[in-house]
Amino acid sequence: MIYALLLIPAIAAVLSLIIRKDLLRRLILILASVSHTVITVIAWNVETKSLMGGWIDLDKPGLLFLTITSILFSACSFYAFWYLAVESGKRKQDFEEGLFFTNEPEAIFCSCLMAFLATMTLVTVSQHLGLMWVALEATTLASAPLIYFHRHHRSLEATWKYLLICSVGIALALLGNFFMVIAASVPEVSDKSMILSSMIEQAKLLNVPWLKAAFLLFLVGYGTKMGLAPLHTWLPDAHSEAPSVVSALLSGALLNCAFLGILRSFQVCSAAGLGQFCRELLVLFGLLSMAWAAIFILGQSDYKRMLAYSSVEHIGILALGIGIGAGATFGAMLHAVNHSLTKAMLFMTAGNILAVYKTKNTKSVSGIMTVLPVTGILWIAGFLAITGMPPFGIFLSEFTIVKSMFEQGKAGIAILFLAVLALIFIGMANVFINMAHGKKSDSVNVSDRRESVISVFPPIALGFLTLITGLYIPPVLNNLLHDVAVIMGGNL
Amino acid sequence: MIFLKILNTVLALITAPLLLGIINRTKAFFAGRNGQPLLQPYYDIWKLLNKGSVYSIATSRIFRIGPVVGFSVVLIAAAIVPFGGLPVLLDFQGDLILFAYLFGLSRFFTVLMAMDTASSFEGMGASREVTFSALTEPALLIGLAAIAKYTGYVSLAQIFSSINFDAWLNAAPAFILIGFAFLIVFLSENSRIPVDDPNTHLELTMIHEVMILDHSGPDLAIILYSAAMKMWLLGAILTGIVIPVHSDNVFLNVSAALLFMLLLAVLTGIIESSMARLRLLHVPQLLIGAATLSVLALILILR
Amino acid sequence: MSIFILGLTVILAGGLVSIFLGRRPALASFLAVAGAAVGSIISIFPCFKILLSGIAESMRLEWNVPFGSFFIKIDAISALFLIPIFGLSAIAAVYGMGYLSSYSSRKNLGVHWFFYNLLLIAMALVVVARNGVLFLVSWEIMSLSSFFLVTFEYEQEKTQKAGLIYLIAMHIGTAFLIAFFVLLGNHNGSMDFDKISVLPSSLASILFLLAIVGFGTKAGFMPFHVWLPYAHPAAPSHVSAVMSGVMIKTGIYGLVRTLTLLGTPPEWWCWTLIIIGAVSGVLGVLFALAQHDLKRLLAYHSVENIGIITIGLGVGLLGISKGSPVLVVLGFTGGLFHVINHAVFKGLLFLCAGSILHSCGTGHIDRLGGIIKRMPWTACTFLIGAIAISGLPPLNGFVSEFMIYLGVFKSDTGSGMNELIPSLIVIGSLSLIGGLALACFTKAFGVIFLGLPRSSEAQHAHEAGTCMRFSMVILAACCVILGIFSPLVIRFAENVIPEITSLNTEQIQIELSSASGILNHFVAASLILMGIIGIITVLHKLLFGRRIVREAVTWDCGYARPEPRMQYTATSFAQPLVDLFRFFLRTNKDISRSEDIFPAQSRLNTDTSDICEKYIYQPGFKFLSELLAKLRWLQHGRIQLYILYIALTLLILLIWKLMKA
Amino acid sequence: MNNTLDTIMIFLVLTNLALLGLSRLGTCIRIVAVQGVVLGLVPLLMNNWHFEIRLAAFSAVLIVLKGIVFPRLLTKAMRDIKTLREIEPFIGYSSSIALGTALLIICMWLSSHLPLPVETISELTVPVAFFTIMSGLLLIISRKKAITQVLGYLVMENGIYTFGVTLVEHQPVLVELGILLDVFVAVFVMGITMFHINREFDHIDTDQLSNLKV
Repeated sequence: MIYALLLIPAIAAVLSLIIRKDLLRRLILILASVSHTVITVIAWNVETKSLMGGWIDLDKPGLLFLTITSILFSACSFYAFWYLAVESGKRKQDFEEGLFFTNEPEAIFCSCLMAFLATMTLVTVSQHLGLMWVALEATTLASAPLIYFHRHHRSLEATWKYLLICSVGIALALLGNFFMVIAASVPEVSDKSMILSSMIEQAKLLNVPWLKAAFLLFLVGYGTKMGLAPLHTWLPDAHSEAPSVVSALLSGALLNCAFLGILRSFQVCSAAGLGQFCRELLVLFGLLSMAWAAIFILGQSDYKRMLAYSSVEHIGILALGIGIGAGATFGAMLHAVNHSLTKAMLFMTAGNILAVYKTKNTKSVSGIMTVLPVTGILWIAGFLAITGMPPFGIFLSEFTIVKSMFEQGKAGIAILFLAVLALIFIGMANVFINMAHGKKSDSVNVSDRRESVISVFPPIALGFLTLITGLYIPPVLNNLLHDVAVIMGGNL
Repeated sequence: MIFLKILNTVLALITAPLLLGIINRTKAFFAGRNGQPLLQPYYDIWKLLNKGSVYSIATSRIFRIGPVVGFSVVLIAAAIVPFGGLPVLLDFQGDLILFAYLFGLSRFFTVLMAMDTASSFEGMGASREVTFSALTEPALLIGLAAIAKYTGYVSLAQIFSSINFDAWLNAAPAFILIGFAFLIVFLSENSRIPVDDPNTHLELTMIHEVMILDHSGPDLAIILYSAAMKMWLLGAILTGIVIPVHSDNVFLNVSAALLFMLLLAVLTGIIESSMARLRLLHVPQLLIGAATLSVLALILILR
Repeated sequence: MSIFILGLTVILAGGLVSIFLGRRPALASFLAVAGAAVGSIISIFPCFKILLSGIAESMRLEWNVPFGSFFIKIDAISALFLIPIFGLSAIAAVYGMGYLSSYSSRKNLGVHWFFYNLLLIAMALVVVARNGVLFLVSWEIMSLSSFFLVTFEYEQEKTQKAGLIYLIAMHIGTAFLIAFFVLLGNHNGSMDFDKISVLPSSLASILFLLAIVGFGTKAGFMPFHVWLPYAHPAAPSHVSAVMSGVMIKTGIYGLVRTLTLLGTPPEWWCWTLIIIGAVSGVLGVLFALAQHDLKRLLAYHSVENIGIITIGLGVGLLGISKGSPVLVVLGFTGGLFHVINHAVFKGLLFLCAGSILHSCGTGHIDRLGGIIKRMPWTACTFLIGAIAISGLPPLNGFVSEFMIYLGVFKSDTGSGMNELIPSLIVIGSLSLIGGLALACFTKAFGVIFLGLPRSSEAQHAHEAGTCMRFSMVILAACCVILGIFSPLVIRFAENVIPEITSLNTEQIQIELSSASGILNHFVAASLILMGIIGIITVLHKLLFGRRIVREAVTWDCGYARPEPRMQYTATSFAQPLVDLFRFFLRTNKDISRSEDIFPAQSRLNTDTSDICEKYIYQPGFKFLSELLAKLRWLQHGRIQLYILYIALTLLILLIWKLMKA
Repeated sequence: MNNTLDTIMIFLVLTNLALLGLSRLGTCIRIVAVQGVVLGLVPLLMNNWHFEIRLAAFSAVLIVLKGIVFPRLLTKAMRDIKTLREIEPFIGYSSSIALGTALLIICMWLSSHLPLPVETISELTVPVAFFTIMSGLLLIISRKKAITQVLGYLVMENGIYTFGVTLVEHQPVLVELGILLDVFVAVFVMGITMFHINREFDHIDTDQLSNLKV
C-alpha cells in the first residue's frame, strides 16, 4: 500500500515527461492525485505493514499529514487542469513590468508536480530520520522548478532565494541528523539505527547536550523550510511569484511536511525528557512568527504575499500549540488540517482573481463581488475562515489552543496571542473587504468575466471541508487527532 | 374630601391668568404707567376664543392638535400638583416625575407646531426652547429628588404635606438653594426675564412668543391659557416648598399660599422691571447654575 | 422546547429555500419572509409560556467539537430576550419584503434573505446557548450574518467602510469574549454554564471587565460604539431595525447572563455600569443631536438607549450588592423593560427611516421637509416612535425610564456618599438625556415631516407600500399598548429577577406589586390625558364649525419672498446645543463666507465625527501602523540578510541553550 | 593519524580565513576545490587507508565533483560574466577575517560545551567543522556575487561533511547519501539557476535580486 502511495505519483511524474499530449498529461495528473487520495483513505481503515526494515511505515502523525497532503493535491490537480489550460505555453506579457516571457514547458511542470507529491508522501511515511531528511531535501528540488513556472526575473529571484535559503536550512538539518547520531553513539545505546521507534525507546540513554543541539539544528533547519520567523524569508517571495496552485501546495502541504520533521525530533527529545526545553523554543518561535507576520500583513500591498505571511502566522500557531502542550497539541493538529484546507482554498481563489484582474496589488483590485460573484464570496469566506471566525474550523483549533494556554496559567501568552490575532484580523480585513467590495476596478475587461466551474469547484470543496470541521469534527478524525496529540505529548 | 381635590384643580383653572395680570400691573407700576386691567388676560382669552382663525398653508394637522395636547397636559398636571396643602385628584408615588415629563410632552408639541409653520423665526424660537429646557430639566428633577430624599416620600402631595417649618429649621440651606433653583426654573420655563422677554418686539430675540407667532383665534387662546396654567403650577411647586403652612384650617392654608403666589407674581414683575434680558449666550450659564444649586441641595441633604 | 426547535427549523428552511431561488426574487423573498414570520410565531409561544410560568426548559445533545455540547436552555431571561427577537424580526421581515422589492433586478435577494434568517436563528441560539463554545459560535454567526446584511450594497464606498469597521469591532469584542469564556470554563471545569463553582473575587472581577468590553462592543457602550453609526446607515432599513432593535441587545443579554454566573457583585461593578450607562446615554444623545443623516442619528440613539438600559442594570446591581429589594426590582425591571421598549420604538423608527429613504432617496435631514402631507402613515407612526423614544408619557418609553427614576427616588440604602452619587448620576443623566432626546426628535420630526419641502426629492415623496405600512403600524400600536398595559407587562420580572439574584421571591413580589400599583395610577392618568385630548379635539372641531377659517402664508416678518430654503434647518436647530457641548462634540465647521459688498454665495458645512473614533481609535491605529511600518526594513529583499537571520538564530540558540547546559 | 587529521583541520581553518580575506574569485574557487579534494581523502584516512570499494567510490565521486567539475563550472560562469573580483562586499575583507576569528573562538567555546560521548581521533574536528560551517554562512552573508554565495554554500557543506565523516561512524549510509544530495544541490540546481540568472540579468550580482521585499 505504501508502495502504491509512493509509486503512483512517481510513475505519473515519469509519464508526464514522456507524453506529448497536453490534455492527456493533465488527465494523468488528476488521475494520479485522485487515486493517491483514494489509497490514502483506504489506509485509514487498513493496517499498513512497515517496509525496508522499519525505515518506512505509516504511523498516526504520518497518516494525518499524508491525508492533508493528498486531499490538497487532489483539489489542486483539478485546479491545475484549469490553470494549465489558461496558461498554455504561449508567449506572455508580464503585467507588472510589461516584459515578455514564456512559461516553463508543461511537461516539466506536471512532472515536477507529481514528483513533489511523491517526495512529500515519502516525508510522511519515513520513520527513519535520515530518510526523512532526504525526502525533505527532495521536496525542495522538486518544487524549485514549480516556482519558476513563469519564466521572468521576479520568479527567478524567488526561486533563487527559495533554493539558497532552503538549502542552507536543510543542510543545517543534516547536521542535526549527524548530531542525533552522535548523541546515540553512547555505548549504552544498543540499536544505533535512526529509526524513530527505536530512538524513542532508548531516548533516555541519549547524550543530552548533543540531543539538545540536534534539536536546535532541526528547529532552525526544518524551521527554515517550515517558515518560522525569522527563518521564513523565502516564503513570501516564493508564494507570491509561484503559480497559485503551487502556492497552495507549498503553503498547505510542504510547510506541514517540514513541520512533521520538527515533530519527529520533538518526539525523540520529549521521550528523552527534554520536552520542556523544546516546548519553550517552540513557543518562542511561534510567537515570533505570529508577530512578524502581523507586521507585514498590516499594510501589505500584494495579496499573495499577504497570504504567504498569513501562512507564517499559522505556522507560528502550530508551533505555539505544540509548545503549549496538553490540549493545545490537539488544537495544533486540528489547526494543521484547517489551515491547509483554508489556505489552499484562498490561494486558488487568489489565482482566479489574478487571472481576471491581472494584478497582485490590493489597491488595484476592487469589486470582486460584482465581477466574479462566486470568487468574491469564496474570497470573503476564505478570509473569515483564515482569521478564525466561526463556523469555520480554524476558530475551533485556535479556541482550543487559547483555552489550553489559560488552563496552564499562561495568560500572558494567551493575551499576546489574542492581540496579535486581532491585529492580523484588522490588517487582513482591510485588504480582503476592500478587494471584494466596492466598485469594480476600471482595469477589468467585461469579457474577462469568466468563472469556469473547474476553477471554483476545488476551492469550494476545500472551503466546505473546513466548514464541516468547524461545525462538527467527525469521530474518525477526532480519534486520529487525539492519537496524534497523545503521541506528541499532549492530551485533551 | 373630593370637594377639596376638585377645588385644588379648579383653583388653578380659575386663578392662573390672574398671575399674568398681576405681573403686568407690577411692571406697569414700575414703569410709571397705569397699565392694563388686572383681569386683562381673561378678556384676551375670551376675545380670542370668539375669533376666527387663520392657518398657514404650510401647516399640517400637528399645528392644530398641538394646542389641544398642550392644554390637556396642563389639566392633568393640575390634578397632580397640590396647592396650599389641598389634596389632589391624582396622587401616586413618582407623580413628580410624571409632572416633569408632562411638560416635556407639551413642549414637544409646541416645538413641533413652531416647526410646522416653515418660518425660520419660529424655528429659531423652537431651537432655543429645546436648548434651555434640556438644561432646566436636570435642575427641576434633581431639586425634586433632593426634597424627595429629605422627606422620604416620592409623591408631590406627600412631600409637600411633610415639609413643615421644622424641616426648614433643620435644612434651611438646602431649602434655600432649592428655592432659588426653582425660581430660576420658574422664570425660564415660563419664558420670563432674564431668560426670555415676552414683551419684546423683535422676533429674533424671543423664545416662547415667537413659537406661537402663527397661531390665531381660539388656538392662541388655548395656548395663552395653558401658559398661564403652567406658570401657576410651577408657582405652586415653589409655594409648596417655601410656604409649608399645614394648619388644620384649609382656608388659612390656601390663603397663605395664594398670598405667596401673589408675591411671586409681584416678584416676577419686579425682576422684569429691574433686570434686562440676559444675552442668549449667557442663559445656559444661568440654567446650569440652577442645576448646580439643585445638586448642592441634594449633597447637603444626603451628606 | 420541541416547538421552539420546530420554529427555528421553519426559519432555517425558509432561508435555505430562498438561497436556491436567486433567479426568482419575488418568490425567494416571500418564502424566506414567510419562513421567518411563521417560524417566529411558532417559536414565540414557548417563550411566552416560559416567561409566564418561570419554568425553564432545556435540552442537551452531544456535539463533537472540543469542549462543545449542544446545551440549550430557555429560562425566563432567555424568554424575555427571545420575545422581541422573534417579534421584531418577523415584523421587520414583512417590511423588508416591500422594502427590497425595488432591488430585485440588481441584487440577489435570495442570499440576503438567507443571511437574514440565519441572523434570526443565530440570535435565538445566542440567547438560549448554555455552553461557551456554542455561545461563541452562535455569537459569531450572528455577527457574520449581520455583516453580510450590512454590506448588502457592497459596491458603495460607504458600505464598504461600514462593513470593515463593523467586522473589526466585532472581532475585537469577540477576542475578549473568548478570553472570558475560556477563563470561566477553565475555572468551572466545563464550558457548560450549569456547572458553576464559586469564583474568587479577583477572577470574577477580571471576568466582569472582559464581559463589559466583549459584550459592550456588541451593545454599543460608549468607547466601543464606533461601529454603530457606520453600520446602521449602511444596512437596509429592516436590517438596521433588527440590528439596533434586538441584535445589540444580545450584548445586554450577555451582560445579564454574566451577572448570573459571577456571584455577588462588589459595589464597584455597579458604579462601572452606572457610569458607562450615563456616559453612553448622554454622549450618545449629544452626538445624535449633531447628526445630519437620519439613520446615523438613530444609530447614536441606540447608544443612548443602551446607556439607559445599562443605568437600569447598574441600579439593579447596586440593589443586589446593598441588599435593597426596591433597587433590585425597579432597576432591573426598568432596564429590562427598556430592552423591550427600545426594540419596539427603535425598530419602528428605523422602519420609518427606511420608508423615507425609499421614497425620497435620501436620509439627509436637511434635504427633506413637509413630507407629512405626502406620507401621513409614516409621519404618524414616526411621531409615535419619537414620543416614545423621547421618554414622554403616555407611551412605553416613559414607563421604563420612570421605573429607573423611581428606583433611585425610593432607594432606602441610607445616606452618605454611597447614596448620593448614584442618585445624582442617575437622575442627572436621565433628565439630561430626556431633554436632549426631546430636542433631537423634535428636530428630526420637525425638519423631516413638517414645514415645506426643501428639495425636489421631498416634494415628490410618496407613501410606503402596504407591507411596509403594516409593519410600522403594528410597531406603533405596540408602543401604545406597552405603555397602557405596563402594569401587567412588568409582571414579566416576576420570573426574570429571581434568575438574576438570590433575593427571595416574596420580596420581589411585594415590590413588583407596588410598582404595578403605581403604574396603574400612571395608566389612569394617561388614559384621562388621552380622553381629555379626545374631548377637547371634539370641542375644538365644534368650536370651529361656526368660525371663519382662512388659509394664508406663514407670517414672514416682512420678508418679500420667503422660500422653503429659508426654513430653519436641522443644523441650525441643533446649533445652540451643539455649541454648548462643543467640548465633547468637537464639530468641524467649514465656513466660506464672501466678504464683498454684495455678498454672493457663501456656505457652511458642519460635520461631527465621533470623538472616540477621532481621538482614540484613529490615532491609536495610526500610531500602530506607523510603528509597524518602521519595522518593515526587517525584510527588504536581500538574501544576505535572510541568511544572516538563519546564522544568527542558530548561533544565538546554540550559545544560549548550551550555556545553560 | 591523529596528527594527519589535526593538520587537515588546521588547513581547513586557514583556508577558511583565506576565503574570507580574498577578493579574487578565481583564487577562491581554487581554494574551495583544494578543500574539497583534501576532505575527499579524509574517509580513506579514517579507515586507515584500508581499501574498500564503496568508500573509495564515495571519495572518488566527491573529489571529482568538488575538485574538478565544480571549479570548472564556476570558472566558466566567472568568465562568462567577466567578473574576476568580488566588488564592494557587504562586509569588508579585513573585517571578515576579524569576524572569522571571532567565530572561531565562539566555535571553540561551543564545542567545549559539547563533549563528545565517545572517544575521538582529533579534538579539533568539532570546533573546526563548526567554524567551517560558520565561515561558509559568513561568506554567503557578506558577499554580493552569486558565485561567491555558491562557494559559501560549498564551504558550509564542507563543514557538515567534516562532521559527518569524522564523527558519525554508525551511519555511513546516511552520511554519504546526505552529502551527495547536498553536493548535488549545490552543483546542479544552483548551477542551473545561476545559468538562468545569468541569462535573465546578464550578470550574477545578487544585488539585483532584491525586487521582492516587504
